Amino acid sequence: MSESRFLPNFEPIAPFSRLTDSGILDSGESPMSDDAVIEALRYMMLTRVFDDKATSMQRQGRFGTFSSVRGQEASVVGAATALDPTKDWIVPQYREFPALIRHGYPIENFALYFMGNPKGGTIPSNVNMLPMQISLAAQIPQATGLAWGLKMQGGDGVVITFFGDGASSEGDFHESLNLAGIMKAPVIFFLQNNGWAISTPRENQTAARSFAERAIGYGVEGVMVDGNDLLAVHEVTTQAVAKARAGGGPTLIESVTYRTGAHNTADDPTRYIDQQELEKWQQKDPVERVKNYLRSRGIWNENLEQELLDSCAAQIDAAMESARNTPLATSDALFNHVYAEPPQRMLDQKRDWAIRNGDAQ
Amino acid sequence: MSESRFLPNFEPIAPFSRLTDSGILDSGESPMSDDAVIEALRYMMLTRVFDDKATSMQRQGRFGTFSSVRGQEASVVGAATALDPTKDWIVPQYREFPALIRHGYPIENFALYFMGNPKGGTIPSNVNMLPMQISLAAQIPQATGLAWGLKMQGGDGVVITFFGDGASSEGDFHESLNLAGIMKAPVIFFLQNNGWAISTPRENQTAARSFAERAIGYGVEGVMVDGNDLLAVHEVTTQAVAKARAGGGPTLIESVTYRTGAHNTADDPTRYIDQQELEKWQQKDPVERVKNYLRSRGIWNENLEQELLDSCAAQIDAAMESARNTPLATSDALFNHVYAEPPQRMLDQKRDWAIRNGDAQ
Amino acid sequence: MIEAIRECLGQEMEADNRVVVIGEDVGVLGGVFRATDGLQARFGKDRVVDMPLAEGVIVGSGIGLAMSGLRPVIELQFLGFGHQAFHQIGQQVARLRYRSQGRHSLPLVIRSPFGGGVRTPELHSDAFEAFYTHTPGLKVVAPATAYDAKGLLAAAMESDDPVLYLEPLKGYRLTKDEVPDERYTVPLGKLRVARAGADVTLIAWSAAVNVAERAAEELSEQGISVEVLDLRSLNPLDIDGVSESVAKTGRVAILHEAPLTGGFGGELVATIQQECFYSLEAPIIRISAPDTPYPLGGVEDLYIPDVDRVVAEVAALAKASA
Amino acid sequence: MIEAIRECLGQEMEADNRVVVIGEDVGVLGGVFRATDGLQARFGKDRVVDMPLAEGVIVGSGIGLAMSGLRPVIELQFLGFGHQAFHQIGQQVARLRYRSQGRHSLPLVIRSPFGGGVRTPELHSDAFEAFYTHTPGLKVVAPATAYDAKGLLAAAMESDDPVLYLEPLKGYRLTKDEVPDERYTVPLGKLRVARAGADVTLIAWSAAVNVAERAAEELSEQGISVEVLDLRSLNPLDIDGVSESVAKTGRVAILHEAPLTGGFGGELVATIQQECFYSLEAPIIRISAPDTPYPLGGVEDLYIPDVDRVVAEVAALAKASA
Ligand SMILES: Cc1ncc(C[n+]2csc(CCOP(=O)(O)OP(=O)(O)O)c2C)c(N)n1
Ligand SMILES: Cc1ncc(C[n+]2csc(CCOP(=O)(O)OP(=O)(O)O)c2C)c(N)n1
Ligand SMILES: [Mg+2]
Ligand SMILES: [Mg+2]
Repeated sequence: MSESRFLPNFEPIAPFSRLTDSGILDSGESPMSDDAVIEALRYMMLTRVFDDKATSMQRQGRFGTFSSVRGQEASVVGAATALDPTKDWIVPQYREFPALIRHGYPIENFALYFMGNPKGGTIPSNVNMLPMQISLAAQIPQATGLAWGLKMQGGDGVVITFFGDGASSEGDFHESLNLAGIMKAPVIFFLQNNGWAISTPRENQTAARSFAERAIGYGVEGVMVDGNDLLAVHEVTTQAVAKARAGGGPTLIESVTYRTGAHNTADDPTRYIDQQELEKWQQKDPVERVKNYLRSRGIWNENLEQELLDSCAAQIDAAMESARNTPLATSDALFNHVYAEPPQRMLDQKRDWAIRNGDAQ
Repeated sequence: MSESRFLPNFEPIAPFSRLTDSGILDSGESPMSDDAVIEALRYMMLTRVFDDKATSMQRQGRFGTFSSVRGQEASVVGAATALDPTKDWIVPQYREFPALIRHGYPIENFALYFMGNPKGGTIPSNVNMLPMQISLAAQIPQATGLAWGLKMQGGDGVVITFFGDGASSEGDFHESLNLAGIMKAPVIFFLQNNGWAISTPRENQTAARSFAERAIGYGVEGVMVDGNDLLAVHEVTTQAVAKARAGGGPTLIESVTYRTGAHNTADDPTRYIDQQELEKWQQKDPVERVKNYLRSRGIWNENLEQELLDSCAAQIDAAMESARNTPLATSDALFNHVYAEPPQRMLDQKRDWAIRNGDAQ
Repeated sequence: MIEAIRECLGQEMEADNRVVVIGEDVGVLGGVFRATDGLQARFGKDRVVDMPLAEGVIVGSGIGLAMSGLRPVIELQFLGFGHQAFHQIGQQVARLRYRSQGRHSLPLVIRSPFGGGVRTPELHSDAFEAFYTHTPGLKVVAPATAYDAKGLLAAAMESDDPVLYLEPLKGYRLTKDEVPDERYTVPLGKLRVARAGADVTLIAWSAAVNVAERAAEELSEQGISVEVLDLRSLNPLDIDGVSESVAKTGRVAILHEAPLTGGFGGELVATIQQECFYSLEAPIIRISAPDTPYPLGGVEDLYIPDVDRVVAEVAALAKASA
Repeated sequence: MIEAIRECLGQEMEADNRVVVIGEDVGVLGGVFRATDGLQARFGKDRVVDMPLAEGVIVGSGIGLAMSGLRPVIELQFLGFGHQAFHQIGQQVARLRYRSQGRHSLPLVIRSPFGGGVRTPELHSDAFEAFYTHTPGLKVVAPATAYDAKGLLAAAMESDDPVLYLEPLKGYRLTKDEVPDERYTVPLGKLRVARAGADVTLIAWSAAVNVAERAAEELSEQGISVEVLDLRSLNPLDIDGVSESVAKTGRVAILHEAPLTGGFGGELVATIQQECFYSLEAPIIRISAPDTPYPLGGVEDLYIPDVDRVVAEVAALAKASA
């Protein structure tokens, strides 16, 4: 009687890490140069400055509902810095501010989008990204097709798509990983397991031991990484990018991190969050960890920190100012860009709307 | 530098089997009594008789487009005979004729359904099944909810849902296995991997080594079984049913079999099928294998075979005859059973339709 | 209005332990709008269930729960995410009774907020009701008042047919009419005359009813008497109630938030001109969003018809010569 | 007609190597109706791709293919399975251009057979066009003749907007009009006067056009002159073309296979009574399926409007007094 039908009872995998909680590198070589780490840290700090600014503006009614990156900065930046913006593509969810900015999306547009101005959606023609995605997981099939198409045309561009632990429960996740496995599409499925989907904890999202293990079911490589460890995330993603570029196909990366802020500015996490768990994760703050690493390398000091902070603040203030000074959209913003060749009925409506609202036609 | 991020490179699992291709039982004990095997074989033979009859009627224009079970009889019957029709439920796809019949769905209704008569859809009130499903995989969430609901109400009923290798690529598969894992729902996901989804071979359906391995990603138990081995399918399903009944949660069973006929009566498999592969599988005919097993037990002979064949033919003929004699539906068949409390507009239409078609109101 | 919905859910769950509530964030959080606040504490984790994030299986498993003998109430966090479950709603929920020839009734309610005006993120605000009114087998209700919200939800939960119950996002906190404490039902398929009038019939549902009422108030100052009909239920549709009003006024305006083309307004026009052709003194007008996607929040006030626009268009209609 | 579609695909793929065809069974088998027969042999497995069985990712990855610079043509095996991809079609395909503020055009065609009359299994025959006409950003065409099938498909593939291209299941083999060998386009948004007439305007699209023409023929024997309009394109809609005919006849019947409530007929009635109110001599009638799910094949002939029914209803309309 054969027992081969049973799946092996293997040990759960553990997240790959390079830095200890206090920022000490293991015995291996660093996957990032010091300059690269400082550049990445600046993106992480920039994100904090932006998040704080946007949150306070939102409280004053000057910004829309908005999801901060707090707690996940190493995860997003570690992944983004593995990409080549001139040929790689980002297909985002909505919680990846620094990845988009590094890829070339203007901070001002990001701000305008959340201020509710359609102009914010504008993606400059040299920036390789799809719009932020609100319909959870709907971006994953698109990323897969994009990667497959790039490969089909002989390019060596790679696509990364971001999504959450919550989004991974949608059918789109499954259909996409399956297709990517078949086509060996150069796509990286970057799953940010931040412990929550609004109020739903990871344990209620799936009975799987890890999300990375799902890769097996698609003939795809799966990896689990400590998402609060910039170096580890960067290393793992860099390897996945290199593999994809070389024709080795897709990778599912589970980045284990934690959302230490609210889901968004409309959310009240005190209703559901476990305070002890939160504090545990606050101890693992990804920004502090990188600073500690740089300290251990002897290249971090208060001056440098202040300098970076000031420059981040100046950059954010300028972008926010410019967004605030952007005129409110007029009625043509409802109609422009809906079609390449618009139906007459819509053009008639555009004219009526302009007349009614006293807008220039 | 930790390497724990990598998933173990375990050997692919192999289908569990009990009988050799020529029907010899391995050294263990048989999971089915001889009587049970004969009863199961009769369902398998009944299916062949029905399939042949329906196919020839279809050619004469007296039957609609219809998918035969040919090649998969052991798979379907081995699973079905593990169920208790008084409390377990079947949530079918469309290729499980003997499972539905054993569960109590009248052959006549099955025939009427494929003759296009709405009466065929009627499920007798004591038969625990949902309608056959045409929208692939859409039944899987329903089976999951049904099982979860039975458990929630303290019952010990178990649900089995059938679906194909093709259907398993749909998002509904993923969402359902994930939910079932979380809720520990007493549901058996019976995936018939028959090598094809119409013309699409299993290799183009997924890069996964096996479908059973997908179970890992949901914290669900996965099993692979030789779908042409009645005893093995029955044994594995019986175990899964017992586990589910005892509160042990869901199982994904991949039954590895082969569709030795056309996809349906409208299909021409010669356009795509590999003749050698087909012949290889024809050698493994599940019906012959059971007969050989019974021969090896010394309880099969031509008389018994003829007796069973005759009784199957009589049963099918009677059901077909009765279906043929069922009056064609009149226009009220469009309107009945759409709502428990129909909107007036639809009732007005019903009246208009009856008048126009000269039907009794 | 949100309190009326919550109260109704609580009363129905109290009265019938077959009622279960499932959806994203409906448990501990009590729903992103707090419609289910406190229910999990009261009725337990089995009856108020936080589901994984997958609308298809939320609806599809709801069908299964109903088959097992329960009476599920499903919350779709926003109607825009009904698209992810469209195959389950449109082809499974709506047809199970017919497909099983009456064996399986489907007592299932899908609750979902919809409509704009509160600056939600993209895809959260679309008024997608027309997709569901073109889906035989499914009933669709859309209350505008807190009173009706409670009574229609009770009726929907009592029904053995599946009901899509649409809640006006904008009305959740704004709408604050009197709601009796005790349990009561408002029948599916009967409209409400929100305001009586003689010159023009103005038809609306959900959040648009409030816009219609305010417009009617302004129009009355211009000497135009507007009868505002709150449909309440889109399927079944109260055709008699509409015809009665149109017979009186002879002029009709339909107001909805969804884009013009293919909106439910077209169905109403077609039905009214069929039933009341000889009463009509002017073309029926539709006041709606344009044929464009729902925009970002900063321009949504230009997209959704507002009081000014309704006043202007209805005033013109009142003056149009026969 | 199926040959015209196949020929068009071949010619376009020949002319532009960015065109790729993806779908279930489109490769080796050449599609369940053979629309893509021979294309994989001619253009290779990279350009004619058998996809895994998952409509959501078929459409969703099509968006991605277009972003990579290709021009995908997606086959949905039957329009009923567009429900599985509804979130991708309705919210992603239709809105990408708008959401990216023009950065990403989406030259993508979704081809799909729809409609009944050939006794397919359940859920294969529904005429679901109305869902897609209520989806701004998406164009919808539905040819009735082989000539138009070829020309409209070429135009759809040339367009930088996403187009849902609906093929009449019933017309695949039955429709056999003359088709030129060379490449040509038929513009999106222009109707075709299938038959000129003076008394009644009868509007149809796709397979219903043939029913309309046969009814018109019979009606002419009764002395009623019917103008049959084949819309060809539902969005953009040729409102001028419709108005022109209605101005002449004053009486309008709309014929469609879908259920009455919420069908595209309602939109047409609303538009026509707005544009042509003072020309109308009788209520516009809609001839459609009832408000019930598409039934099993044995009774589909009772469900879909047939020539007899159209003749009877149009004759009554022609006689209705003003
Ligand atoms: C298809 C869909 N369903 C529901 C929602 C509502 N919603 C917005 S964010 C969210 C939780 C997302 O969780 P996750 O994917 O883990 O991302 P995170 O917010 O944690 O980054 C939900 C349910 C949505 N936007 N899209
Ligand atoms: C959602 C959906 N998509 C497409 C189809 C068309 N279709 C019918 S059967 C079939 C293949 C099914 O393959 P599989 O699930 O392996 O079952 P099998 O026929 O092999 O038993 C397809 C594509 C369908 N019925 N439903
Ligand atoms: Mg999350
Ligand atoms: Mg199969």
